[in-house]
Amino acid sequence: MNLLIDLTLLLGTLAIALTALISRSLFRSVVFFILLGLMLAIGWIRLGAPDIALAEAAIGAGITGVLLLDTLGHLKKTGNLDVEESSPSRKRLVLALLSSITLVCLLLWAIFHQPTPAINIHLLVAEAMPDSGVSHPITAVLLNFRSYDTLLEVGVLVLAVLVGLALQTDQQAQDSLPGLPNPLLHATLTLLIPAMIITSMYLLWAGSDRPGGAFQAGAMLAAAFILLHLAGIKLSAQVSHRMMQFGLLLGFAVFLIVATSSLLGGRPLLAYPEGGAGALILLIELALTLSIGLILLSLFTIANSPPQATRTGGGHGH
Amino acid sequence: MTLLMILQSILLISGSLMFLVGSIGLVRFPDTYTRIHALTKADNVGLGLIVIGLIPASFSLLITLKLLLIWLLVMLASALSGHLVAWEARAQQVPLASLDKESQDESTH
Amino acid sequence: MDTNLIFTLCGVGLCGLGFFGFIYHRHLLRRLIAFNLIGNGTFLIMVGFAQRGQGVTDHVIQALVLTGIVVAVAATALALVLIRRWFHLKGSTQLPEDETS
Amino acid sequence: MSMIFSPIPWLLVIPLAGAVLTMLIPWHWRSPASLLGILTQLMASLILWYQVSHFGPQIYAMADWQAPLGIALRADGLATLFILMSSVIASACALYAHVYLSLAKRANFWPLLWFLWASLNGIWLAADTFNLYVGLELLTFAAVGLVAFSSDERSLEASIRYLYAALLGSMAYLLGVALLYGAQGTLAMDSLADTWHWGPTNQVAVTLILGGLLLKTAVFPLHTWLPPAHGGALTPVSALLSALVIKASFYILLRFWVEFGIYEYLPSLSQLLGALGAGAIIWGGWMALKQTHLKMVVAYSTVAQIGYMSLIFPLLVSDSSEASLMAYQGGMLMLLAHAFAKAGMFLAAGNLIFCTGKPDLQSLAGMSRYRPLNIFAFGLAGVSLMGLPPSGGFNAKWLLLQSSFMSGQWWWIVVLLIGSLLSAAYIFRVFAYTYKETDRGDTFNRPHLSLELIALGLSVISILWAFLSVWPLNMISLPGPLMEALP
Repeated sequence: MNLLIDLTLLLGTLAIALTALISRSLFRSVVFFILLGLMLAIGWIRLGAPDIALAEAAIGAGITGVLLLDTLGHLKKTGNLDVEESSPSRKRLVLALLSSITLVCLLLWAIFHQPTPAINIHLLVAEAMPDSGVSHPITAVLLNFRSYDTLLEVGVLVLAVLVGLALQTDQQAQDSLPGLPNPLLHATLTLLIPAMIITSMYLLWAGSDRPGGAFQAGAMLAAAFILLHLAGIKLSAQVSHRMMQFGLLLGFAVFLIVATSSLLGGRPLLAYPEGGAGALILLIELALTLSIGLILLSLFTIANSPPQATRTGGGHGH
Repeated sequence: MTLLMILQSILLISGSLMFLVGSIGLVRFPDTYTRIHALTKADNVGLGLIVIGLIPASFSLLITLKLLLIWLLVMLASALSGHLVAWEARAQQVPLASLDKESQDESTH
Repeated sequence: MDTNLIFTLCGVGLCGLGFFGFIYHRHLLRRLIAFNLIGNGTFLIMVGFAQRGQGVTDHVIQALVLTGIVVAVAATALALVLIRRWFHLKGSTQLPEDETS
Repeated sequence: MSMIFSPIPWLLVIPLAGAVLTMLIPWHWRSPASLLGILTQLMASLILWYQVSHFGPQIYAMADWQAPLGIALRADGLATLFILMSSVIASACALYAHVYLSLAKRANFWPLLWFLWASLNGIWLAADTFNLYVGLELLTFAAVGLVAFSSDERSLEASIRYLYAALLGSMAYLLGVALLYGAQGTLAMDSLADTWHWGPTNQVAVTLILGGLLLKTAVFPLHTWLPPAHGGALTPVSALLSALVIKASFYILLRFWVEFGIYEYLPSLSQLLGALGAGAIIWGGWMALKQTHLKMVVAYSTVAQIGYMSLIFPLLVSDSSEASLMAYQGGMLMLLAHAFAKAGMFLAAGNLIFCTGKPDLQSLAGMSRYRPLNIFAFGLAGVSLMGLPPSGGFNAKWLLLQSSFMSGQWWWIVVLLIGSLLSAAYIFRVFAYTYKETDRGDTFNRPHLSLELIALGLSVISILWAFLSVWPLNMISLPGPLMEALP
């Protein structure tokens, strides 16, 4: 029975991916790509990874999907959506086919000759869990055992926003989305937004002992922000630019400060003081949730606002 | 116990059927408005049947409440999104499909 | 055939499809979608393959995939910012052909 | 030694904090704060150098979790040398940018630079394959942001090309890491090396990692994204990219190659890499000869120089361990000399372009007379790139030549000689343009003296390696995981 479900998922996923790839209509491609994310979310559950399923549905399908759809809307508005593409040449087709077939064959060969791993890292995780300050192993890995990776990862997110902001030369860029003046939307949002924020906080809190955590909670928060944004309630208009920037950086800054403070206590970077791991992890996660929500919102609004005309005279370089 | 299981199966299967019917409607119906109709009806009823079918699987109050909450939220979301799509379609003056397709084709000739 | 193997194979398929699309297409958005397919495939292989080897649920690799998903969405967003600017400046959805390739 | 006195965490914390701070504080405070950061960064690098050369390599367990559960950082001689190199060059480029960019541009430049710096330091020190992936992505984003920075059409196109190539490269790398993890159950480089066993899985993983990193390093024929990106960016950015950023993926490749003993197991692959390097040397040199824009000449010269560094891979495979060691030293010295020479050359080229106001070679006429100091800087960097004595480039090529003789791989000697001729040709071609006379002398802009001095300083260092090359060679030969894995 389970095998049947798995095989259905396998075939469904591949069929959807193929459609997303070769569909003539770009809109259909994007919709099928979002669908793929949802299928994969079920797949992650089957793989025993509910955390990834949550993240995939919220971030992989949700946020990425919104970003892609929004770009499509932009293309449509500027009349670029159905521009006749110069169809790829035959040479390209042959090259693409050959290289992807080679890749698949190599991977299959590698996968069917898998040796037994010499190191069982899950034993090490189980052994270290009591000292980690949380009881959910994934949160322990993300924010304790391998917190350095997570710190850099948040850096990547901040950096993406930074590049977007740097390209958007005018800070008072007007938003191209007027917002929907729909009364039902606004009425429902008064219900939905609190529910989303509560869910987000629940996910955050749950992360210490079961699936959930800052990233899923942040994505949920971002979804709420984006919904508000689409309804015409712009967060950027409500708070000052500086507050916004502060919020964007809060998570990263708190993480960095906690990391460095352990240095001053004579411990290695990112090491929590004895017994304080749980509280500090929660503190970091709380700040991260807010920042990730704002970062994902900013990634959406930056892509959203029309780029400014190239400013000349900024620097005398070429 | 078996009776309950049969009941459960009926609920789950008919819920799934509702989804199937809704999907067929989504593909086959002629215009935006009727497609929304197919989609939201199937969503709400189909999910409802599945939720009811799942409740006896646990008999836990907490899980029952969670399932009902999911149903409620999905209904809210689907009602809202259905409304928004229709609203936007009206704003963009997407035409209604004529009931009698042939006659319209002839009249335009 | 266990679940881990099936989803590893699913990941291989996604990687293959995505790689094909990434080379074949010239439309920047389509190539971005293809990149995301490769990404999703890679994540499936990461978890499926590792858990197949270990024989148990591997939380370390799952945490890494979470990191990977977040990095992938950041990459997608960054690419979209650049692509949109490119549309805006050039009115084109693809890059000019390389003279060298 | 107590952990608190180790500069390793500070090498990461300072640039990351610098990035956050320079995003938050008002525009006109960003430069002073950054200059302060640069100073502390230089100091931390020097302290690390002192500690490593006196007390041997350091291992730093992040968050107090030992690898393979946690992430370790390693500072061996090679990593320390790279940290010093990137600190000096990044500082020079930062100072240059401080003078070169307007206040508004500078405001956004600083946080990008700090992220770039953090990711570079992170990569030099990393000892964990997944950590390297995150570091590479951070590096890519910062570099793409810096390329797109001038936000005109050309740089935008270059940045998109760069981003797509880099994303594909890192994904291939990640796929390889996934296979390695599945096969061995660990991500830490040291425990991977300990439990390494050559099976199909590892071979495919190595192939993927190799392909991804070659794409990111822009090794011929995967180099097409590099010239527009490096030639189209703002001058200090071009210098950073050519001198440091491409070295990051090369460095990772080298570590994999030696520490996992890939060169022993797959000698034919080494020859293939060498062949690609030879292709890069000849093709890059040839393309540099054909360019009409000054910065494109310099960018294609980078393609060629990457070729020289790739020769290290076949030359490591040798019966005599002396030849291998010489190849390793020659390759690293080449990398070091190139980093300084290329940074100096890009900055000098940027000054010349600023002077004439036009990017093409034709407009360089009169520059030898009008900007002799700057032409001198360009020339010194050129001497090192051509490999004429005395220069770091010459010593490096000499070591590579000797290594080829000793290991009997004479065909690389031919390549080295052709490459030198080609680089001489494209550099003298630039000179020929500058010696032409012109009457537009009074329309030239005048760059700030410090801009010329920075370019000159970097070029002089690339020459100085001729006399000081013992020092970096001793440094990289300090005991460490890489040295122990050498034959």
